[in-house]
Amino acid sequence: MSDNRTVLLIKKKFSSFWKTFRQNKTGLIGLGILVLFALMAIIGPYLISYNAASVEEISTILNPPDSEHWLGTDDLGKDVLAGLVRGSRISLLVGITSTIISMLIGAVIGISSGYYGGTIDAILMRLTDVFLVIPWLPLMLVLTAILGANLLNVILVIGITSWASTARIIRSQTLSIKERPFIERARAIGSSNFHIMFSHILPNVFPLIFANTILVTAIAILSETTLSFLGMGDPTRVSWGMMLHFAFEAGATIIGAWWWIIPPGLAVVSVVLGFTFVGNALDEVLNPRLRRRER
Amino acid sequence: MSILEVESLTTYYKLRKGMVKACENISFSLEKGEGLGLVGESGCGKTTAALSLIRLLPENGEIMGGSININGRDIAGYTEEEMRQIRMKEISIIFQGAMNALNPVRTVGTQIVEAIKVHYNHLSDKECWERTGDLFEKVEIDRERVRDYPHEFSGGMRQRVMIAMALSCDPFVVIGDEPTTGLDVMVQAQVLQLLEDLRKEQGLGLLLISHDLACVGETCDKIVVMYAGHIVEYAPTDILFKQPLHPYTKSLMKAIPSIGQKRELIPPIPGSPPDLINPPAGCRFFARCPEAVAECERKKPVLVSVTEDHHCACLLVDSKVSDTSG
Amino acid sequence: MDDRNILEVKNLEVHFEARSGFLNNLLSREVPRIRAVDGVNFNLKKGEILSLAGESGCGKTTTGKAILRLVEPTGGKVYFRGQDLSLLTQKELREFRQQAQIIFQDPYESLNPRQTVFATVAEPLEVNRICDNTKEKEERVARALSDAGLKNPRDYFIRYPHELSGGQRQRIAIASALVLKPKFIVADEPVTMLDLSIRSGILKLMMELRDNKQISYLFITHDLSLAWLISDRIAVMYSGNIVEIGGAEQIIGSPAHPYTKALVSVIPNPERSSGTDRKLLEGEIPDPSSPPRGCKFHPRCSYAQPCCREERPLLREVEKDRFVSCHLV
Amino acid sequence: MNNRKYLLKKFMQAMITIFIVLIFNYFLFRVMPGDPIRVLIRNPRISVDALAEIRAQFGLDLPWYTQFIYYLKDLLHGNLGSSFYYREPVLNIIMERVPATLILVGTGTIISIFLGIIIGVVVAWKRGTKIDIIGLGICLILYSTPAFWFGILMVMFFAVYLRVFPTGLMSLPGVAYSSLLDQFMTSLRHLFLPVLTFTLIYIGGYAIIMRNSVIEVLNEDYIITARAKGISYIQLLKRHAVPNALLPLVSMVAINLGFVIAGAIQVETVFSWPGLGRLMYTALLNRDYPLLQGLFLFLTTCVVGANFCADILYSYLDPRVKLS
Repeated sequence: MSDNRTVLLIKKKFSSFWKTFRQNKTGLIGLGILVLFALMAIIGPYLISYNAASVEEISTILNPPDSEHWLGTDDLGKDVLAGLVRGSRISLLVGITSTIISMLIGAVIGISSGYYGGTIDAILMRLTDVFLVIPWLPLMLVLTAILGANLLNVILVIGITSWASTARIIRSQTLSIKERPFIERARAIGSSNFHIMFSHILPNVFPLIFANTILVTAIAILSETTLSFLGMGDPTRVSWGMMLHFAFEAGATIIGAWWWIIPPGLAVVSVVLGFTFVGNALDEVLNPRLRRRER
Repeated sequence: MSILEVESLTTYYKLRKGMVKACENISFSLEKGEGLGLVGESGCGKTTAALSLIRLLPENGEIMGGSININGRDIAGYTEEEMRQIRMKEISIIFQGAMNALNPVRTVGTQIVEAIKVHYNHLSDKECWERTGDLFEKVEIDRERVRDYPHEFSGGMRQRVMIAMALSCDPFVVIGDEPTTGLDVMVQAQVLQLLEDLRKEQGLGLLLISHDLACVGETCDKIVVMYAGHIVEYAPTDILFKQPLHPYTKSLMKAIPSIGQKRELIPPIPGSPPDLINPPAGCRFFARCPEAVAECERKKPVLVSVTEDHHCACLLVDSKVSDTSG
Repeated sequence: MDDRNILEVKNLEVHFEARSGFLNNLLSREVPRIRAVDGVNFNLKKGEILSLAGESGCGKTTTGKAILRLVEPTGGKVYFRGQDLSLLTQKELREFRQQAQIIFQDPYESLNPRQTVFATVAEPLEVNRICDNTKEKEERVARALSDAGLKNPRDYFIRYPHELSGGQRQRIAIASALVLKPKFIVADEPVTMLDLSIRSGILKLMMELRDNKQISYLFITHDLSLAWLISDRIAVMYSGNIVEIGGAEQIIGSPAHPYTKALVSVIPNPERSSGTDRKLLEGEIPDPSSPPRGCKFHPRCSYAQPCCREERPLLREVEKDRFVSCHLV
Repeated sequence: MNNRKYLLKKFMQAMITIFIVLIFNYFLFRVMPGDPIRVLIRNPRISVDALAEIRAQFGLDLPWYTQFIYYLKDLLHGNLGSSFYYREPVLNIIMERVPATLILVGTGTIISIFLGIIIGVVVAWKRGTKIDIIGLGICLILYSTPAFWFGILMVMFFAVYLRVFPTGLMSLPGVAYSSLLDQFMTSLRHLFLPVLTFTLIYIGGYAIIMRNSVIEVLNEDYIITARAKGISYIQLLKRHAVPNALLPLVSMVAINLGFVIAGAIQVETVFSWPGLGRLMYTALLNRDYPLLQGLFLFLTTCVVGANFCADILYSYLDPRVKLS
């Protein structure tokens, strides 16, 4: 009976969510883009080979697109399309994992700061302010330079530098939820602080966290790209940013090797746009605040 | 001639699900210096009616038909530009919940001066501020306080500011959209008293929108009772209270605790108001009506005069009327 | 302690320190104290409904919450069935909370929008670890819902608050209080947000619960006519104090305190021709962080005497079970 | 709370932030993997004695708190240490590069905020129409574009393909100018592409914030009150919607300074613009830690200072803040 009820509930929740989300055109476009890139990251690498040209095949270096190499080749004779496909794995991996780290920190700090208030709030918010005002790219660059540029460090660095705005948003949401009578009711029936935070505050900030996660993923992917472009990426795991770094360093700009520059950048823009679309749509569906007033 | 005459006003809201028939066939009239109460529960269309009069409906709201005569001119077909000319000058509105009804980052004085300037552009800045100060005295606020910000006033005081603003360009008709909701009883009584005094002093036509029948009964000369987008009864206050005809009005009356009489809880009206996207074909009160007969489900009642100024929309009353007259 | 009383409140005080941060404390020394509740005394008999009436900011809600220790009192004592509530251990406090519940004003806000009806009503049982058996829990939730006047309670289990009407929501809130089988309920303006036509249903329900389950109520309201309608006794509060307390009919029929007189006179009464015999008070309620000396009501009182400006009046019994705090009565 | 107290509070908060950054900055550069001296010397065959001597010379043999106090003392005297790579005091190097960055970031930010506001208001005004959809779409695309990549595209199109603008640098090295006007025109030509890139990248963000802010304000009750006064739509925007919508933008601009610096680093790198951003990039490549540390501290102080200014501005614009 109670399991049955849970299934019913999930079905009911999802169908009502999907009904509203479906009406959001940009959200659907974003979702489409993301599904496409996800497929590319998951099965793409099995379809296209990615090898440097051997010394004899010098003619395959820096070729513009042709029937064999749809997106041309780079200065080592590697297929740009293949690089793009492999890069999607790294870029998405870094974007998503670092966002998870960032959201965990942001949610814990935001909720506890908002819920407990007082000194805890003061200290946590000072810390948040510090992270908010420290210029974000220099901090990431310096941290990666010191810790060493490898994939794990890049993920960690993006994760621990990007939680501040999330914490702020979640804190203010927590503050407003805390003042609502159902929290007082929960206290009146004898709930513990932990219970209140877990079963009343969290479910109510969750939609915000969720929508924000998607939006932060977009920023995390942009961060990774920028970091890599500036030479602070993992040189052994070539992401889209790293491709652009190599291209820039090899003078692709001056040579006019547009096929090497445009595809990775376009991929970044599309994925970031996809996440932003979906994030905004979720924000509108789950947190109806910007929706126009009807009646 | 009435200063405000509304004739079969109909306003709908467009929603994805369909048209919300928020307000249909609303007709009433208001004389100079008269107070008219528009009463009903939440969602009955009373605010929609008010916003239609001054044409400040939300974007999805549309006046579908009817006429609105102010001083003999029908403004229902006015363009936005024409409406601008008469808002505040001929018809003005006092909103509920005055905190957000005033711009928080400008002094209350500037906000009133702004209104005066639109309609009296021959006045100098100094004269405008003078006038604002006078208005403040009229609503019993210290005239020095024109330079204060909204958050520096208490709820009752802000409502007085709103009244001062509504009177700033000497309109004929003032609409009060729940002007005392959310205020304390004592402050509410003060504000209502003020409105009543101003109405009588200046010969304003006051349209008071409220959910509180008792309040309206105390301050208005005539009352319109609305239910689910329709007028169910329309009569002078004393007649309405002495002899309510519509079953809905009767149950509303009974729900007011009448002090001095026997303490007893009357049974609640069962059910809830109908969905206004697909309203019932017959009487909209049918499902909750204690006196309903089978015919009520199919036949839509129309507002008919029972006596000269007592109107009611109920088949039962209708048949009684036709019985006696026939 | 009189054992006919379920609750005795003696000199209850709640003073808040005006909220300020660490830096503010560093920058300014004086911390303003807001005297929300400033010495409140009353008893509540078993099965009685006592209304606490007054304007917003008079401290009526804070009094209700301080009794349940949802707000910590800064002074005075509250005895519940003879037990001093300020001495309760955490465990005893939990037990107390099962016997004493609260219903809030706004049924749109007092239910967690993301909890189903079942989760809301079952929560008190889970939090207090009252029954672990799923079947029994469902049984109790269903019973509480039907006690709250909802037919076919199981149909409500997986519905969310936004799918229900205002009256239904308030019944859910009542059910979630009833599920613990309380003996005392603080009802904080339970019908204020509801339409007139629904109100009497909720009020009737509360009366029935009093009769069938011997629940005592502290009914907090700003509406004196409502207080008159449903309560046995009424206490009128002004600026943190009770100014008058007595039987409902007497308070409304022959108010003694000038403030009560004024409040009674402004109860809307459509039978009365407009404006006559209304005693409108000038000004507004005093700032609770710096109340006037002497009687707190004296600046607005038309009968004020020199002594009213100096000495704060105490609540005195003027006739049987009728207490007034005014020098002139 | 009165105005002075409010400002004092904000000032204290800014000071605390800077202090935390200082501590952070100090320790950050001391947890570097490996011995900082070895990194510094870059000579694996240096003798133990020589190492100890250098250690003493840099005060690294002292306890950490003494070192920290020395560090603070040096800071107060404007001594940020000296760069490994340039062999010059860090502060001098930074100060030399400030004007170039100021010109780029200053013009870019002012233009992008100005245009962003205008676009945001227009798009919000026409919300729901084609103008809104197209405008918002372009803004979102610009917002999603990495600044450096956009810069590269600009270079490839305007400088390499069309050859109408130089590929980079602030001026041509070793060229004598015939006149002051000539020099000015050359500088302008060099400035054009970087500023254009910078502006376009940030317009999107500002326009989106402004649009959302205006739409939110347009839904407020006081907008209906204003309409009930009979003022025209233009007046409504001018007097109520836009001024109130600008409030959140003030704090956003300050917070966004971090992003602006990020943009400066990328654009300067792509265009070889001799400013702080490019300096940071080269310092990174050379692992020039004292310079990095100095730059980091300098940039952070700038952002904290800007935020403080925004707080002051805000307190004048919104009378409510002093109350809370």
